[in-house]
Amino acid sequence: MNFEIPNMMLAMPEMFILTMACVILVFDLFVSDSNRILTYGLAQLTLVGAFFLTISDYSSSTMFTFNGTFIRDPMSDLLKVCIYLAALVVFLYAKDYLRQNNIFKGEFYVLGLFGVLGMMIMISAHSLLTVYLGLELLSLSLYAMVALKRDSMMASESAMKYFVLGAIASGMLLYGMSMIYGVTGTLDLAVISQHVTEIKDHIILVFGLVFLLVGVAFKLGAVPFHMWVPDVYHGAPTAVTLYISSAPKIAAFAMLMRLLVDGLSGLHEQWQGILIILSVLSMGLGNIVAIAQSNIKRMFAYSAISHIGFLLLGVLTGTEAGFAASMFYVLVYVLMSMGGFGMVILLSRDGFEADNLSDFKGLHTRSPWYAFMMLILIFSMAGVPPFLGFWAKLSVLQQVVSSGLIWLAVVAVIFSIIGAFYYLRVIKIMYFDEPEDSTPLMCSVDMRAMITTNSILVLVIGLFPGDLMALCISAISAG
Amino acid sequence: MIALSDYLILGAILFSLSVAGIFLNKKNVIVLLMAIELMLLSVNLNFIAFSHYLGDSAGQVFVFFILTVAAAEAAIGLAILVVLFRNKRTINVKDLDSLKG
Amino acid sequence: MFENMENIYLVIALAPLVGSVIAGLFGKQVGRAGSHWVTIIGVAISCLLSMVVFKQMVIDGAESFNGAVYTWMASDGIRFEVGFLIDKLTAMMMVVVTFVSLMVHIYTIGYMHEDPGYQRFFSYISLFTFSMLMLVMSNNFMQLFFGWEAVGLVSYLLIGFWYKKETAIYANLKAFLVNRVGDFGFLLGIAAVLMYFGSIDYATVFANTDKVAVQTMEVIPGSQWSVMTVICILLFIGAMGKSAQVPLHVWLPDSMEGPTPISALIHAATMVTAGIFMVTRMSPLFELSETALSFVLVIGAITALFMGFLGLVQNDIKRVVAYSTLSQLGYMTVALGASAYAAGVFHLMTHAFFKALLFLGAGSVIIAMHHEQDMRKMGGLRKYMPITWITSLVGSLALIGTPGFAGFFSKDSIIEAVGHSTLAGSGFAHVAVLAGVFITALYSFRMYFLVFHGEERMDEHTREHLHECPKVVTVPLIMLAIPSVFIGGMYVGDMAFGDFFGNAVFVSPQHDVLGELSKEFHGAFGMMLHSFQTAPFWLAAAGVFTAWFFYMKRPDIPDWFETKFSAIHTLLENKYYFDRFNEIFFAGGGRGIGKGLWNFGDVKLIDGLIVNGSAHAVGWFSGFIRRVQTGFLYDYAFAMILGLIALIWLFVM
Amino acid sequence: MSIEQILFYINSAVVIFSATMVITVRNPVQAALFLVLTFFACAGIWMLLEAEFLAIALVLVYVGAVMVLFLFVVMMLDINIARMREGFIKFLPVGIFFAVIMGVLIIANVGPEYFGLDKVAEPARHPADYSNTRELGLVLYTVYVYPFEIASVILLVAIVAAIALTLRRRPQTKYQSPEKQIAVKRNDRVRMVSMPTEEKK
Amino acid sequence: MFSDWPLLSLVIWIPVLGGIAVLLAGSYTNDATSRVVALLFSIVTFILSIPLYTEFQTGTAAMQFTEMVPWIDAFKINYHLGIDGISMPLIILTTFMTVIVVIAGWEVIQDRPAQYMAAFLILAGLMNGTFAALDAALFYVFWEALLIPMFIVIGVWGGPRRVYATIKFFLYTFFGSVFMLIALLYMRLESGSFEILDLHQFRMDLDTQVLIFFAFLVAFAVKVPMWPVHTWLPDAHVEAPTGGSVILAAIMLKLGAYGFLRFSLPITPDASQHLDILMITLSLIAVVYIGFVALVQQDMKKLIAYSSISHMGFVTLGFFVAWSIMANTGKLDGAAMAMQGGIVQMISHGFISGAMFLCVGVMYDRVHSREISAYGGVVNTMPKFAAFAVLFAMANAGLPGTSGFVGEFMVILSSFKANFWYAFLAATTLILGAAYTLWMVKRVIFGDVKNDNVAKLQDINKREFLFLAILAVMVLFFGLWPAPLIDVMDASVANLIQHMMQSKL
Repeated sequence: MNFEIPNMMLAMPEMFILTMACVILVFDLFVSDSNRILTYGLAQLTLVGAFFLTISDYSSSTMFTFNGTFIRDPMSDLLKVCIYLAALVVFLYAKDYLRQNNIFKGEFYVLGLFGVLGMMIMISAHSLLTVYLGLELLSLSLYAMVALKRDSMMASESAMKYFVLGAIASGMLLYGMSMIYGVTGTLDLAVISQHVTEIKDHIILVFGLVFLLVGVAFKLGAVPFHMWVPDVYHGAPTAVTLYISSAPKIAAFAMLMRLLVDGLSGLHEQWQGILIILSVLSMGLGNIVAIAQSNIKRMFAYSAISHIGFLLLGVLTGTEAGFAASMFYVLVYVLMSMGGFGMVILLSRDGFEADNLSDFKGLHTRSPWYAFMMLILIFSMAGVPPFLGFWAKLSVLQQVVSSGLIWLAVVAVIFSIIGAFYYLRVIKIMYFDEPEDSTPLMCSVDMRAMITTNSILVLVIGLFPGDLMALCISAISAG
Repeated sequence: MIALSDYLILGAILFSLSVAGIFLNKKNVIVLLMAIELMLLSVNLNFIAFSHYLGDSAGQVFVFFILTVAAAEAAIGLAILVVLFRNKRTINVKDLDSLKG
Repeated sequence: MFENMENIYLVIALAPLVGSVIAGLFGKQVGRAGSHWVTIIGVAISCLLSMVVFKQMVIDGAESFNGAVYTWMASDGIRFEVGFLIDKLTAMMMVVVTFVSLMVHIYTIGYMHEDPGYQRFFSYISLFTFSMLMLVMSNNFMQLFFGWEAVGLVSYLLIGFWYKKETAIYANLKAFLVNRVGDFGFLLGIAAVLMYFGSIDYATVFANTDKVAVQTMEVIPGSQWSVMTVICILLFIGAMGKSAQVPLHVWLPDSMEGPTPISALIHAATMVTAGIFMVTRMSPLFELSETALSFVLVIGAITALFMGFLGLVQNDIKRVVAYSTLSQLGYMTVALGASAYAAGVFHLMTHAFFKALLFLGAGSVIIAMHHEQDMRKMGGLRKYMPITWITSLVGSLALIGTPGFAGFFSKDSIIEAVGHSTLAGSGFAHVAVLAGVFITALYSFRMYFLVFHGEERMDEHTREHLHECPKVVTVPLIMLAIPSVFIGGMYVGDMAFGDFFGNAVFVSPQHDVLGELSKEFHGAFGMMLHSFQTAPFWLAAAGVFTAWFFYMKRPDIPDWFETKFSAIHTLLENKYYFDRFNEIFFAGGGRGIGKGLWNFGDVKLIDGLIVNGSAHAVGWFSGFIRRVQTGFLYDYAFAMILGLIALIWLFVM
Repeated sequence: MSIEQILFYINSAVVIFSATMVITVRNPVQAALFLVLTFFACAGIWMLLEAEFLAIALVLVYVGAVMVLFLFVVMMLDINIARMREGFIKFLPVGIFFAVIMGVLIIANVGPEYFGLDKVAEPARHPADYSNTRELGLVLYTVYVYPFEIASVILLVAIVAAIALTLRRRPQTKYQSPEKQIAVKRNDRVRMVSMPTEEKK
Repeated sequence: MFSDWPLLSLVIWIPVLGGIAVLLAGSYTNDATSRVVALLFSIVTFILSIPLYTEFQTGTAAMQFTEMVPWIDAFKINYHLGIDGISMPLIILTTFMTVIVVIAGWEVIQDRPAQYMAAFLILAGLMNGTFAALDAALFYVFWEALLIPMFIVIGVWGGPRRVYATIKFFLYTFFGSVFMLIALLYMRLESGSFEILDLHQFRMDLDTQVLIFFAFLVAFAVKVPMWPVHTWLPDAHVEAPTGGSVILAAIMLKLGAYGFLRFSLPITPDASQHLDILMITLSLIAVVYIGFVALVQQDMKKLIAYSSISHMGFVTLGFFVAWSIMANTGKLDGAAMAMQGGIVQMISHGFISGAMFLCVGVMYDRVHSREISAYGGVVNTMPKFAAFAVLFAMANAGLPGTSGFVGEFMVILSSFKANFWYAFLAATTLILGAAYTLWMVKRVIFGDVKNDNVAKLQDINKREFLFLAILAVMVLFFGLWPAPLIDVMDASVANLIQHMMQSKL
């Protein structure tokens, strides 16, 4: 293998984030608890900086470097930008919560930024090795973040579960990678892709593929590899749940795309079948079990599972339009999910997690504006037009229908009807029930502005989803 | 003459043992962590075997990184374990059931 | 002055409406006197102009008028118009309606003068007049149906006029519903007309009868029915409802819960005759279906006879008159069935006068008796209220067909006509109408004797206050008594046996019983003379005698009959159990079906099993599946392994 | 049977045996030690596969560092060993059944049918002067510099995470602060309080 | 002067903006101001909708007042609006009823009136959008979106079982519409367009048509509602506040029927023909079965709700009877009348059911009971009200001279041409409709004063008189002269029928 001098410029955002994370790590040591806001500010600046770095060099074509282990294409740039934004919003929402729960520490931001770095690596990975390393970087950061609230029994329990299951999943992923490496003799996804088309007998590849998909499905939280999702969402501090539920989904989607599309598109027929099963199970289980939940974080967890089912619908079509639809879906989902958990954070007060559905009782009476924001988010999640969630569902369904899987579309919509029930229950609790506590919600201005922006975006992009969709399409088709 | 399949079968057995260890172990979290190490070992074995038979060093490089990651993973896993123990005074798998449903 | 007849017709129709609207909506503003004046003036204008029209049509022999007022709607190439067809039949009806209505308006001033709903009442009866005029003046089926339902509405409102009375609001609901059963058939009949004639204008329809007469349709798959028969029977079902023919007669006796003036106006003179009028109007259709005619004949005969029997056992003065009305309507229907349309309409007209008279007379009695209607508490009223007595006697004589009185000519024509009819069922009908004569005389004079003669059975207090009613009551009685006596003799030649109606009524030659009879007709006087040789006269006389004997001479005989033939008596008391049957079978059955469908269909099956059932199933399933999420790590790992195994199994093996 | 095969089978047997023991023994300390044994045997197998560097690394890094860490934690946490493994038996047959199914399924795919000698020939042995370490070293800092850097970040994360999670500043622990000790004034230590004299009753 | 105004956009967005304005007025000023703002916006909307009638070209079936802007290029969805003779009356009905509802809720809603009014304004805009949309996706967006305000209205201002009712309402409707979405997506895929008018021309084989027909059927049948997917309606009506019931009955039900006209019939004519017996059967079941069920209801609103289902049976009967007429008589005479009858019935039912619900609301506001048994002899204390109530009851029973008669009359007349028994069963509504309506009137309005509550009743005030009188005028006007209504739809209906008769196989 000949060595070539890598084009560092392509990895500029990654390097920037890494540098800044280290800077923050050191800087934080010299910051007293009362000035922790500086760490926060620096972390946000880092994200903003990375944002501008990425868009200043927004790629319109596909470029490789680091001997083909690193890819930069429009999809990667778009997803990275979204990840910065998601992380930015997450940090913002998390600030007050962290403070209230005594975990307003530099580590949160350092780990958060390392997580972002991990995601970026996953997104730009073009080798099994970098996929794996990016995934681990992200996962390890997440495990640590979940356990960050050290005195919380639930947090540590969920961290343990997350860790063990995550390790099993990455073990399986690795096993799958080893099989694919064994058959194709390379780790480079482009070469793998080439080999797959040349090899006649796919059975070992499919064997590897199954293991590989287990790992990806775990990361996404698709049934039956979803068991960590409710427990971790529930047990983790809400700020961390917020983090887990947002940007990592984008990264997981990217990983799915890199592995299946960039690497194993020759096995479309097989992975389509697997994804159909995962998708149907996810939509079914997620929507059905969510109904029985009384904890809103758990409910959102199951809701996330069902959304993942929908997300997979687009990918499994194996067409560019399908990928674009899924990409659209995942971005939309992240936006909605952040809003949802943002509301949960908003409702929580010092040391009190407002994560029971009943904590939302009479929100409409207490704070009509927030209730309305939540209403937008919830209806969007349920897929009711004109909110953004509808277009996400529409776009994937359209692709499913286009690829001739009408039965699957029917199954999907039936589950979404079941799903509508528990979303409606949230509305019911907010709007129709009497509040137990009539004090209006108090929160900082930036939080208030962000929540509002978040929800209004769900509405406004819902009214004009064309640009975002076009962006997704162009990102996929240019790559 | 040792066939590639021999190594792979050994890897498979190791993998299955680790899996069995995970879901048959109903007591101790620490054993779970060990089972995970076993699983990674089996993967490593696979990679090295393939690397050898393919005459390609990439597999070994991969193993190198897996070892690194596994070490880091062990560190974090044990750290979480310690946190868990401090909170619950137990690392019994059966006692990790406050989150369910 | 009367050049533009169309405007005259409009005025005739709208004048009562204007009165009604003013009295109804602005009753408070115009006051009690204001409302009776405005309505009476409205109806009086109509009445006068109707007479003018009558004169032009009948006496001057003007061409019949057929024209549209406005297009109600045009759909699918068919124009639905509101318009007038004025011919001799219409003109006659208009006069009858407006005249009786005017009398009733005047009479109401006295009858209702203490009632708090005075203005409302005037508004209603004026509205009724308008509706009835629209009905009779219509030139198409739709407007006919409009009027048909509108008079039903007013009837509903008026029967329930005293809305506090539970019986009244029961009766009005019943009346409306039973009428709706008739309308149900009527509407289907109209639909059939539209389907086969492609129009609902009388003129077009009647012009195309030949084409349709030969057509058949499948109502029950496999059997071809003559279209004309189906249409006629459906239309006649409507007539049965409105004209209270068995078995849709049940509403009429109950309708006596309303104030007496409306019993006279609506439930005796005009509205109930709408069915008769309608069948007459449709004579070009009915003539083409002997089946339908037989049907009409038999239904009419049953009504005429069996409703008469019921009059015998009633003690409520108004109910006796009501059953008498039923019976007389049966006579008219029989006439229609026998194709003696003219005789039927003739009877309609005479009946309108003398029956209104009888009702108003009864009302007068009721006023005097302080709204007591039970004949067993009356008697000897002759002395106290002479005008009422005389006019009632005139009415009764007219009713039983005493030669010379109006009823005689019309009724005798019918009986004769039936006797000459050759249709299936005409034999039965003939016997029935003959027997009916006796019965009619019996119950009429039973009532007469019980009320006006014999011992005074009322209580002291009532007796002391007994006196003749004021002029507003007696004048209409007298005004009605005059035609009750004379109108029969005046018009029998023209109407029953002459060509009074011209083109308005069509009788096919093979059915033309009146035409045959007219050959033997030699003037009204001749007819009277002839009558002494015929059965009806003697039957009537026998009836009067029996009544005198039973109720004046030997009052114990009826009691003896009651105990001896208690079964028959009970049957009659219960009106052949029609009400009971309807109550249980239709009303109860309807509610039962409703409850059943609701409880089992909606609540249990659709909502319970399917809708909430699936919701519960999902909920249960949710609760069940969530238990898979045990919280134990090894179970989670196990699930992952199972998933892995399953995927390998499915996709690799 | 060649010496390689003998070594392979012996090592394999040890690997399987010790791995089984890892997951079945009661005592986590024993389990950890069996894991060490597994690693050693595995390292032997890797030697057979000419991955000397990794074999050494496995022993050094894993046995030397990671396993010690494990033992350290096991000892530190003071786990009640007596209650180990109850409940292990209950679903054992089911568990074993699925574990076996799993193994069979995997072996069916990696067995001789696809990876036998007839499919994949054994490569020629490298000459004696071949350095596995050198070969890895050559690519590690060039071709794989990017993953290498990522790995470094992962380790950094592990450090940060481990510290963040386990480092406790115990509030009740008393630390000395020499500079404060030196700077202390008399008035900081002693406070003169004037009190009224108590009157006798 | 209006011809170059974007009238349709205005009648959609002015109320929506009005809703927002009312919300703002509610939070920054007092309730009284917000009511006035709401009334103002509703009236402005109504006034803006009038030119749709006055400037409407009656002779043509072409879409008028069209507006077309590309909306979402990525999905090829256009913001395409336009109306024909079928949708135009419905839009005016919507704007009209919104004014009524705002007036009706004036003093009655004391709890957060601004939000209440806003919900109805937004609802009105969305409903107008649904009727005016010429792009299927746009239609769907409006169609679904309007569930939200209604959901809130029933849930917040509803009765004791409002949660059950509103969730049932939402899920039922949602259930129906998602299948339509799939059908639309499929056709979008095959035809390459979401334009409704393009879909009208799109050819499909019979099996596909049948599947698509069923997908549409579920959506529209739920909304209409047709038996057996009607059970959400009684619950929703009973629990909804008066305004909610009015809008639900007057307009939302019409959306389903409108869907049949805009989608099912022209897009899948062969399937419609194939399955017309099914549709007729369901319609007749609705008329008869539901008529019986209505008879035994103890709750006035439930009774009216069932009566609505029964009346809507005429609408669907009128729409689907054309092929039977064709088969029976060999001619199309009557098909147009049936369809026009259905549409007239829609409009008329909008007025009448709205009025009936308002009447119940008037009584409910005073006594706080909807049970028939809680009343008796209302006429004694509320004579003016009783007059209106009886008028609307008569209209509900289909009395000639009221608008309730026209549609039923036309449908019965034309269904007779298809089959005697269709007309026979449909005509049973003459009896059943009168029975359940007037029996209720008898028990509630007539009779002696039954209890203290009734004795204490106050007759309607000026505000109540105003909206009841307006509705009474409308009911009588269209009963006495339906021609203006029918003239505007003539060309569109003829065109639709012609479309239905062309096989798309």
